[in-house]
Amino acid sequence: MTAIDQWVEAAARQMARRVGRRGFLSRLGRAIAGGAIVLPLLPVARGIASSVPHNASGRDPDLPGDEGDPTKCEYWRHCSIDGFLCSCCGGSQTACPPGTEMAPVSWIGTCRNPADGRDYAIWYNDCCGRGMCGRCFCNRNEGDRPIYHPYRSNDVNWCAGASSQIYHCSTALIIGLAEETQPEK
Amino acid sequence: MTAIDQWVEAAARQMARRVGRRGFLSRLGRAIAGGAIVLPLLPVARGIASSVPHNASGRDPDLPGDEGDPTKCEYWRHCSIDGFLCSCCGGSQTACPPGTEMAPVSWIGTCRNPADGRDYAIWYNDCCGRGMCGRCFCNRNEGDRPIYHPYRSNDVNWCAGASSQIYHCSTALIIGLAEETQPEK
Amino acid sequence: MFARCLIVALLVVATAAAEDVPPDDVGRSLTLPERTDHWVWLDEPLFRHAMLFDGDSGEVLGTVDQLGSLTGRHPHVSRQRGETYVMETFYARGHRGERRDFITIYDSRTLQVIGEVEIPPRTADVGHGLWLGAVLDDERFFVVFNQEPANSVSVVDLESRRFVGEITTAGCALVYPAGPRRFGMLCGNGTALLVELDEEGREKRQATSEPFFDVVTDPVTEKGVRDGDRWLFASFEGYLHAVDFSGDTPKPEAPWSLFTDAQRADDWRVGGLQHIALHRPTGRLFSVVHQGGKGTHKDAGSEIWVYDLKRRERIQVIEPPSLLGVFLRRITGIDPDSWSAWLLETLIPSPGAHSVVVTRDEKPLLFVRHRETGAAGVFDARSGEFLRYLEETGLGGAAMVVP
Amino acid sequence: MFARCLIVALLVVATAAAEDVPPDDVGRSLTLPERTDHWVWLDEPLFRHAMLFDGDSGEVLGTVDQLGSLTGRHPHVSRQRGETYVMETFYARGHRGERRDFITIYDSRTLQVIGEVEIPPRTADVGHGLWLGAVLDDERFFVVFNQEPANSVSVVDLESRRFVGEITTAGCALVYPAGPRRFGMLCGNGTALLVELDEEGREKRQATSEPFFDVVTDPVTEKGVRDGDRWLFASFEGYLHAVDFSGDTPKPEAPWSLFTDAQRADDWRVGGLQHIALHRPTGRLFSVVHQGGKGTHKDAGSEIWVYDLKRRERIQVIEPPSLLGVFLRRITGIDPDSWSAWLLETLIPSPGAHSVVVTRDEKPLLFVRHRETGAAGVFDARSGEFLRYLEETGLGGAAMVVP
Repeated sequence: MTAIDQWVEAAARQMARRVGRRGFLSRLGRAIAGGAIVLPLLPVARGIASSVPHNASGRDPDLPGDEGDPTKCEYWRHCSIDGFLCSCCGGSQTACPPGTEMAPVSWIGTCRNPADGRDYAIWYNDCCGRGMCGRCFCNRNEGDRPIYHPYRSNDVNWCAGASSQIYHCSTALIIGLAEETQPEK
Repeated sequence: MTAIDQWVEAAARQMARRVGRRGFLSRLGRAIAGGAIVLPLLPVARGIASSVPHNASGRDPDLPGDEGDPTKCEYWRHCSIDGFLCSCCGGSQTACPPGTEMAPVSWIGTCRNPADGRDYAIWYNDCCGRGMCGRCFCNRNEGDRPIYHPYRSNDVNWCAGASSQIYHCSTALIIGLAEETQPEK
Repeated sequence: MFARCLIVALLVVATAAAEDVPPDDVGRSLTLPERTDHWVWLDEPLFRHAMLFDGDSGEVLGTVDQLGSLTGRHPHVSRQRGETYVMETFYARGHRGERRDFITIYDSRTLQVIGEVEIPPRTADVGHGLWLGAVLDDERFFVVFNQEPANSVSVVDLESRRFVGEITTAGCALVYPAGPRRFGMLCGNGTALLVELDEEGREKRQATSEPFFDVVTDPVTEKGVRDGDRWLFASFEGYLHAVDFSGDTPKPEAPWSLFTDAQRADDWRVGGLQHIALHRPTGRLFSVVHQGGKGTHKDAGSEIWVYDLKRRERIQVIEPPSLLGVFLRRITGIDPDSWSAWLLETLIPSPGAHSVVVTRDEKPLLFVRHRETGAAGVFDARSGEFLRYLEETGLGGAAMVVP
Repeated sequence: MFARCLIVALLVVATAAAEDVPPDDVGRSLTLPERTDHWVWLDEPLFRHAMLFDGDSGEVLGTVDQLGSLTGRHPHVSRQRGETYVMETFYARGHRGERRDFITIYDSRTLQVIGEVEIPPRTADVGHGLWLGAVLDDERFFVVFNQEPANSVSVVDLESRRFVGEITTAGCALVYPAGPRRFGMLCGNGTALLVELDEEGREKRQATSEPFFDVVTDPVTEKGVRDGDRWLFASFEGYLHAVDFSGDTPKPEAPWSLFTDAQRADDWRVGGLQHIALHRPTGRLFSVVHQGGKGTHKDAGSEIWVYDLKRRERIQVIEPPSLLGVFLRRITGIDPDSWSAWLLETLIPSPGAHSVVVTRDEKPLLFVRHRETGAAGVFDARSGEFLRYLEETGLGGAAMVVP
């Protein structure tokens, strides 16, 4: 088992603790019974979100090198995004705007970071519970697949699992290094 | 009493019959108790509307002379309108689009008909119960007054009295000849 | 105080003499005219409605609302029942609170809401809005694709107007009607699924095809078109697949290439949104194409290529008009005959088109649409002659439905 | 099956070494930064929300929804309670079914919904969205203007978060806060009304002023600005009225002309939407003006005239930037530095502006906005220097609120 496997498992356990065993198992059970591809579950329970201080620029000061501007569609992490950039909506590329909730499931892209030349796996978690932000619309489809392959599909409203499935904007979180290179670059 | 007075009174009576004495009187009573300016009540009861065959052009073939094009903002009856023209939304200048309901109250304008050179009193009845039509937006304010003078105010959502107060588009009905001339022409 | 009402009337209205324009009747709502073959519903996600246009006149005939989802879930039509259906999602507090999903039933002639059927609150919400629901062939059952993210299908009996039940569909998505009691789906392992219903609308059986495409290297797009018992799907790399759903299991046919080697070398590629359309009487396939690399499968097309399905060859090329020009002209309110309008339409490069649909009759119209502006145009589908714009289609949207 | 999830992860993710970019935390939502004096809420009726912009950076800080009405009912703020209020209307089926109205209560720092108060379902719905609701001075009571079409006012106790009651207000409209327990209204007979509440928020007394304007020949617009105990209203013909609401009855003051005879002869006229703004510390009034005839009182202004209220004279003229150019540039996605962008901004005539607001601090910003596009710009309110655009404000809307 790799570190990320352990992390995913730990995340699932953590989530189970938060929403209570019954709720978690019933959701997981439904997914399994449905025979659907089970989606990566993030350690965020329904309606529970941490609030963090605002970082006006939307930029992450911890990132090495020149990452570029996360309010631009061309920003490297956006290689498979489809929606409004949370960086332009009062959030950042990694956090939801005030009052919105990050959904616990998402689709995945693989994008190359120009700052270190490496390929990263990106989770495009949607922020939910408020109407469309309407700013910085960005649609890039490198690696995007049709919705029968959902965890690679940016056309899906990925607010499933949030308390409201109304879509507001999309983030772009780093999961870790990717084994495959950015497709269709 | 003029003919139009009799008509207004008859209209009110007809409406009272349709919605039932209690409903009508309670609404009227509320308006009177509120001391508000009582608005002209059209002979249309809540939720009751007649459906008529579609007339594709939106033009009224009975009108004398060259009335112009009711899908244009410049059309003479629109001199005090503010909204989407029902003629562009599947209705006409005198009828609501399919599935929408004409509100029983409205604001009033006075516009000069170029076909006969006379000034007519116009009721701008809103069609309601479906979201904004979004076509042929037209805002002309000849004779428009602030909302404390409501029956001359085109800024008000005039869907009061309809089963849903969601605004779709606006019509422009002839009430009769006006004694005053078109203001601010 | 009621007298005041009369005074108000007195102030502005005098008696109408016989020769004047007579007072208008109040409280009238129109019904739709007789259906023609040239109607089209256009989704508008910002206004949250779909508008019915007459392709011959370019005029709007009516509107149905569609709330609660990312983008439009376009209307579905039962000609036999004279009804139009919209899948809707409502929250108790607008964008918050309890979610409830419904099939809203409209009278197709009056566009009045005449009924509703509550369904499980998991109706799929997908940007392109295509094949998320369908009326099955004898128009008794309506099927709804659910994604929560687990996939399933809800079945509604249109006759009794009630929810029948939910069918779990293993890793498969979308609903492609294929008979009175059957529909197809596409699956994440490169297969197609056939679902058969019994007379009550309950699951009778499911059957899976052999894998016929590779989800990673060359997936088929979800934007299929129906050809009788068969469904046609184009792959990202430009191969046309067909799946026959008439038998016990779905039967994929060998794909053929929509591009020659030379065209492929020049980077020609299918793509857009509703990017293929089929006119069955003439066996013509319309395909939105552009030049671009991998990952551009949702970009607008610069051309529409017309294929003879029998001969498997391209027989015509249609160029979409500048849909951005007409969009900008309308929203800026610039006179169409003005110098500014001409400059605008000339200056702004044509953005191409994302979607095509074609009417089913013998004198078919081809509708083309641009996703980011919602702007649309109409062609004679036989000659390829541009006929007119559909003006003021809204501010966005790509899906179109011929009712 | 859960193992499949791990496999999915395995396929795409390898172990992260120490020197790589670390994984991001998930599930985070930001809170707003410390409030500055240069924030502004902009209504957007098509997206049905209001967005909070920072006038210094031009960036968006957050959004609140606003559903169910013709145009925005902008947010109202209690600084003391740290709460933001939005009047909302919901229907059981989107645009149909039972109507319910609420004051939705947001935490001003997190923009989370923290409460709601149901009010009678008659909240006024008026295109301009201004003064339909107000927080009274000590921030205990919120008042809502109702129009059904009979006028009344609903009172909400913000401390106990409950609806107190409804006050009938004879032929008078809008709510202009004028103290902890009092507000003004404008009436259809050319008077002003003062409504006083008791400590529980119930009606204590009403008092009507002498008539001070003619509703037909020269009405005042509803777009008043507050100057302490007084409210300033401009009339259609360009006279500035003031009404003092501090006494037992509202006291209108003699109006003065915003135009010289020569300017009036040249057809200069006030108008737009939120067409006047007051900076109290410097006693400067900003007024959107244009040249036009009667009936143009809602047209965009080509200039903003700045008055010294004490001296009652014009001291400055500010010209709004071409708000249509920036709007078109953003929706067409044209590079701001490109030749096309330059041509676009140059070619399209400036549409002027409908609205102005000014911040309350010593280094005030002036925000200007164009109704049909929603586009907005920022000026230094003292020098009149243009500072920046607020980009992507939406697709329409004119109302602005300094929280």
